[in-house]
Amino acid sequence: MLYRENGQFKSTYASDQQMLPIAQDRVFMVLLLAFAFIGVPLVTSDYVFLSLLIPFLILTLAAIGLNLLVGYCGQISIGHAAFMAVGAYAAYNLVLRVPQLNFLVVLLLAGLIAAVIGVLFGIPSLRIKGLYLAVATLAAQFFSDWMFARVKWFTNYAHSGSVQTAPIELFGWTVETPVEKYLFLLAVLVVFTLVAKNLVRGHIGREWMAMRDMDVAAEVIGIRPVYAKLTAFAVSAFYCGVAGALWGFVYLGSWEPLAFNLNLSLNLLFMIIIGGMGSLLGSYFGAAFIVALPILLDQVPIWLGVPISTATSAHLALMIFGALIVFFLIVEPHGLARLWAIGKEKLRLWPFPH
Amino acid sequence: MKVKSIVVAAAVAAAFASPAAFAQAKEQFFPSLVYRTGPYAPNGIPFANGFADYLKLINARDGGINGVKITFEECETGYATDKGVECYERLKGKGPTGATVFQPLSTGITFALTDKSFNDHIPIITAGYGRADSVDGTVFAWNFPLGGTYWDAADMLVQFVGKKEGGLDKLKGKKIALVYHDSPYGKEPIALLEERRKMHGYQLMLLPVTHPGVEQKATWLQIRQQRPDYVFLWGWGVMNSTALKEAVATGYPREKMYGVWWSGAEPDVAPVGEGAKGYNALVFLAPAGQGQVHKDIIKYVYDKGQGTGKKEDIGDVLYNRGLVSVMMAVEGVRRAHIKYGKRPLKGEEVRWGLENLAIDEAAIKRLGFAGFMTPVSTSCVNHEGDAQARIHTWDGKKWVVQPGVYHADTSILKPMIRASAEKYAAEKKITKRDCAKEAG
Amino acid sequence: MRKNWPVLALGAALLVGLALPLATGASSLGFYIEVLLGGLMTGVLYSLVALGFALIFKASGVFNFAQGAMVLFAALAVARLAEAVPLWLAIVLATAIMVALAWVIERVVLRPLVNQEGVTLLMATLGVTYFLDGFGQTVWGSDIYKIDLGIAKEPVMILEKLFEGGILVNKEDFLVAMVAAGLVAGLTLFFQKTATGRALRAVADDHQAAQSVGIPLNHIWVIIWSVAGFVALVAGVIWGSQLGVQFSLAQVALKALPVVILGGFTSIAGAIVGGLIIGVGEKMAEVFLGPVLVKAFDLAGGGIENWFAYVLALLFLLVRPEGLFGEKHIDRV
Amino acid sequence: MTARAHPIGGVILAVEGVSLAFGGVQALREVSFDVREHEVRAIIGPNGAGKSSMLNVINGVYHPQQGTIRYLGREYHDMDSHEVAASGISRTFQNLALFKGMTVLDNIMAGRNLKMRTNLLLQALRIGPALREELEHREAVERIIDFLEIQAYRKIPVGRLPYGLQKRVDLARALAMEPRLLLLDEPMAGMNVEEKQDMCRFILDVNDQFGTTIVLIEHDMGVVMDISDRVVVLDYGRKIGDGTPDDVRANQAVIDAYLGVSH
Repeated sequence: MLYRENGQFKSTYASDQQMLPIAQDRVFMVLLLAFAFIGVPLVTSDYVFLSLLIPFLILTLAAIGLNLLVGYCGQISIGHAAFMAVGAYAAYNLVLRVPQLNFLVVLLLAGLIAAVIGVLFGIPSLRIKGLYLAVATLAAQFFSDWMFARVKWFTNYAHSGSVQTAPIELFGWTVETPVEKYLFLLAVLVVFTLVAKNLVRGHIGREWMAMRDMDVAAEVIGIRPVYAKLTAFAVSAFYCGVAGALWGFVYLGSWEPLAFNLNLSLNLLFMIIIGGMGSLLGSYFGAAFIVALPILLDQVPIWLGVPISTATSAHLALMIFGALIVFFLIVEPHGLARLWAIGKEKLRLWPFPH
Repeated sequence: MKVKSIVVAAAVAAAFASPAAFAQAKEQFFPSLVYRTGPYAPNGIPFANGFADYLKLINARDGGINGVKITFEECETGYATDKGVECYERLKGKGPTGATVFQPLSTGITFALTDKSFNDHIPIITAGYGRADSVDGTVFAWNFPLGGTYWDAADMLVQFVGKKEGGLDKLKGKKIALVYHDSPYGKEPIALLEERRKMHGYQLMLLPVTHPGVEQKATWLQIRQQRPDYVFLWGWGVMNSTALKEAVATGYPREKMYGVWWSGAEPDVAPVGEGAKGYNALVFLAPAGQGQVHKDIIKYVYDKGQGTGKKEDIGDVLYNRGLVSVMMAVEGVRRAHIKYGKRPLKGEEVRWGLENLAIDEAAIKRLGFAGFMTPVSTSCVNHEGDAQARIHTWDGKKWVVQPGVYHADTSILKPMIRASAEKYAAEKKITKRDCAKEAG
Repeated sequence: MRKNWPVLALGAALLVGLALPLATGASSLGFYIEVLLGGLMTGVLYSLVALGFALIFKASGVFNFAQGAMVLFAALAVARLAEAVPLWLAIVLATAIMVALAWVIERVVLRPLVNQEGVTLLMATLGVTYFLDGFGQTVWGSDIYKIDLGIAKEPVMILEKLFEGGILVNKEDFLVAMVAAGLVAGLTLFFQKTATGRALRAVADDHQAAQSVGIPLNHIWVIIWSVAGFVALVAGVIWGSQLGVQFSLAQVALKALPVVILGGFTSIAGAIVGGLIIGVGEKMAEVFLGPVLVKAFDLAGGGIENWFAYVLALLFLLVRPEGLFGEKHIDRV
Repeated sequence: MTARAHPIGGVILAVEGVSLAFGGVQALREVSFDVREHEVRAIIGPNGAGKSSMLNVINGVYHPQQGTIRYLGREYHDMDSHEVAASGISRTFQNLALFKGMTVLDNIMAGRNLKMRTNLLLQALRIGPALREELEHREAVERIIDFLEIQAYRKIPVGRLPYGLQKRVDLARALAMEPRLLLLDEPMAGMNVEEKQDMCRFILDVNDQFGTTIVLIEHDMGVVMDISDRVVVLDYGRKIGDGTPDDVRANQAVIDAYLGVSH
């Protein structure tokens, strides 16, 4: 009986267009944020921060980026780790060569550089679509793998091809401990989620979705495919570029081009399939799922007292991933986010089932 | 009902995090980063088996290290850096005193962990791999490339071919090709080879091979065209056997091929069999074969049904390397017991042991490693010990160790290590240790 | 005709690129032919995997990402079974396993997804890929295994009189080429001469029409996936005998994607020709263009063959999206 | 019909000698006709006559091999459909082409895209002009929603609506563009009598209230004869008749075409 929208009438369009029109949702969101910013740091161990929460936050950001392109604009990409790589190396070189820059500026610039590259590789989307575009994005993937391994300037002539970064500094604050990293990333993610939400509920978002749902009709009502697709590529690559820079600086600290290989691209894709395409919330669910599943698979047998070998659990993880992807595509193409929505719907009717 | 769920929740929380729950146990925890899956599984499996078997042996035969029981847990990295980092974070807090020492068996993961060691104060042993510049203990306070780095290896190979030619000066105008795994691992030796090239005037061909290394046709066509006098092979996993197969297919003489010590194990040559005959590789610390320690392992571990792998694989090159790697870690703990007492130690305390290792011939014999190990002694400044290696040759069926021991030329390596370590310290903003002060 | 000029320009550029090493004297003719042969041999392997892709795409419109995983799975099955039984029996048994696998995939994955968009199906096969990778390694193990076809690997030198240094060839390579040719001939006969083959082609041309004249679609799909499974088996055995059977096999199979793009998704001839073009193209690029690039840009080594195929495919997509032999597709409103 | 609020004016669209072929199939052969301001112009013809192709040529989805289109006195060649849209032509589709994953409201709002101009950055932050613009257009869209009587379905994804309502949303989206020329491709196909009557009313209201010029394709002869001012008849890609409903009804070629007399 608690979760009801009865009696909450909207008298203006502005209030009707709020992000969370139902009052209970707003309260829930405030509580959730308070918990994330204050509660979590109080109760969580370093391990959970470093192995679960930090990668979760960064990958969510990247998944949102990919979701904007695939889930909202309908352009498939299986090479988005390439844009993360561009962001990471751009940030590395900016910090190295222009050390006086504030890290937030570095992040934005890294994102912008990734956006430019994203537009470049998005150009084929104007002529080709669907499966063909998948191959074009693969080209981006393999080309970036190669470029960052080969062109010495990008890695500052490091003899091993691996680059290191110092802990980031913001206005005199050194983001070093797991809690600090977590809080910083959480703040970044909240801001970027808000921005993404604004974009998808604004007119650019409608243009993207129109391209996705019916591209011919979209063009007929005046949407320029060039603009819609390339902005989607740009924004998507921007998000992934920022995520890549964070992945390098905050999570890895030192990395090589292999850190952004095809596997990462595929994982991002799985996140949005499992989480829910065309849903920001789904990006969260998907990232959480993909980060947590292999770890859980390692741990659960130990808790249950039936330790299985690491090899078996790794193979099992592959099989479960594979099976789940097929499962979700068949049973619930909108992923975990849709299941969540159904749950909420049920809650709205509870305790009366009809 | 409610009580039960609280208990479960507590158990879950404990499994995730808190080392405090086990604080009373007299145990030393050894994390084990392994790769038993993925493209490099064939190499990762024997190493991991050796690693685990030795720890089991210490418990079964000696009742632990000076009475402190060993516990260990494996974590699968798949040779991927991000998984490696996750494993590190997962395992670093386990056991009553946290992780003793990490041995990732991946140069890429080593690079990432090096970064974290400065905060976490847990040593990293990279016996025969990792960062070449981490020999310098004043900057790389937690890294221990015990027994040899890639710069050592490359230096030894150059010396070896120099000797074959009848003097290093005879290398002038010769052509050496480096066929390498395109990763930090494969790229490490380049700096040294370049340095030596400037000294001796040979030509250096760099031929990277992309992960995982099954595509080498073009590489070997280039070798066929350029006909280098020597090929140095810096591969890992399937890349090695593929290289040998392509060498066979392009008719490049195997006798002129020299592998680093990670390119000279059974899985590397076995798929090629007879075709690999004549191929040489460095062998450091542990060649193939069985000695006293293997007998003990069979007696105390395998005969009791506790073996990790298959009995017939005991004594493979990589198995033995796993044994030696973890043995040095165990000896580090044993050494540290002298200073801190016979109790579970923290990583920080283990470091002291690793910095004061003195594994001499007598100790090697006592430990059952006679013939599989050369003496290693370390200090605060030198985290490597003495690097030496031999060459072994595949005769079509087994590895045959050649006479002659090679040492890296420290007069060349030292300045390089210093320069590289300084650069790292500057990039990461690290304050160097003062070893003289710490000793006093 | 006017729309053909970009294709012609691209073709001409490639031909000029092919001729340059000889024209500039960067290579002797003998070596050039060796590179060419090397490229063709690699190309044959690509073609074999691409063939599986094209078959499935033609019949069911599915872009089967899992073809590489199927190659690995089949090769693992043969290698492990051959430890216990003679090789021929292992191949027969593995074929049966692949047919069973095809049946399961059709039942569990494809049938529920019928009439979905191509992209959805692609992602489903990605799922199948992961599943097969894990399943294959669980069932068969993750070590390196050998498939020994019993052919000497030592190369032979031929035509030494004609060219300086002679040309090095490998008997096994020739066998591979023969097997590939045989397979293609067999498939062509199968499609042209048998009732099932004709039904398959009918399905490929128009699903609904085929269904309306009583061709059971599900049945056909099982057959086509079985055939693709068999092609994967052949590719797996050949690759496995050359590279050793292990996990990385699945990854090389990704190269088949640019091949089908180049050749056209629905064309068997395209898969073959595309494979050869990509094989030759990337080897030529690596051997001749690589060193030039390295020198010009001070790169840390070549390795351009890693992306060459994809970038070539991408360029090709831009000038001729339907591929060399594919059918043109028109959007209807 | 009573006196019109917007009397029929001069020619705003002139199709001259348009031919279109797909591979070997000739969809249109040298078709010419014109459309006057404020009129309701129908295109009729048997199946496969080339009616939809004609609309697709007018709004730039297809580019004809021959002939010209002159709109508001300007000739256009190879114009893409989004440019045509920007010049004030909108349309609905025979087989619904709604954005299925979006709500009714968003579908119609998407029709306003040409009029929304704030840049990406402002939209991302949703401040000032971006927010104002969003509300302004929401009001305009609400007027259309009221006009077409679909208030109850605003927040429902269009995919879940019954067919007749989807057709209405399609019209709403086209109207949201405030077009000068509206192309309707079989707006009443598949509807029952009641729905057809509603749709007829809406079409006439649009023409009457906003003065929008309408070109429509329709199969239902009764409807065509009732609501259109002039009719073009196509058969096998050729124009076989053109004139007022009464003229066309009397045209022998048209009668033959509809009765299936062989050529």
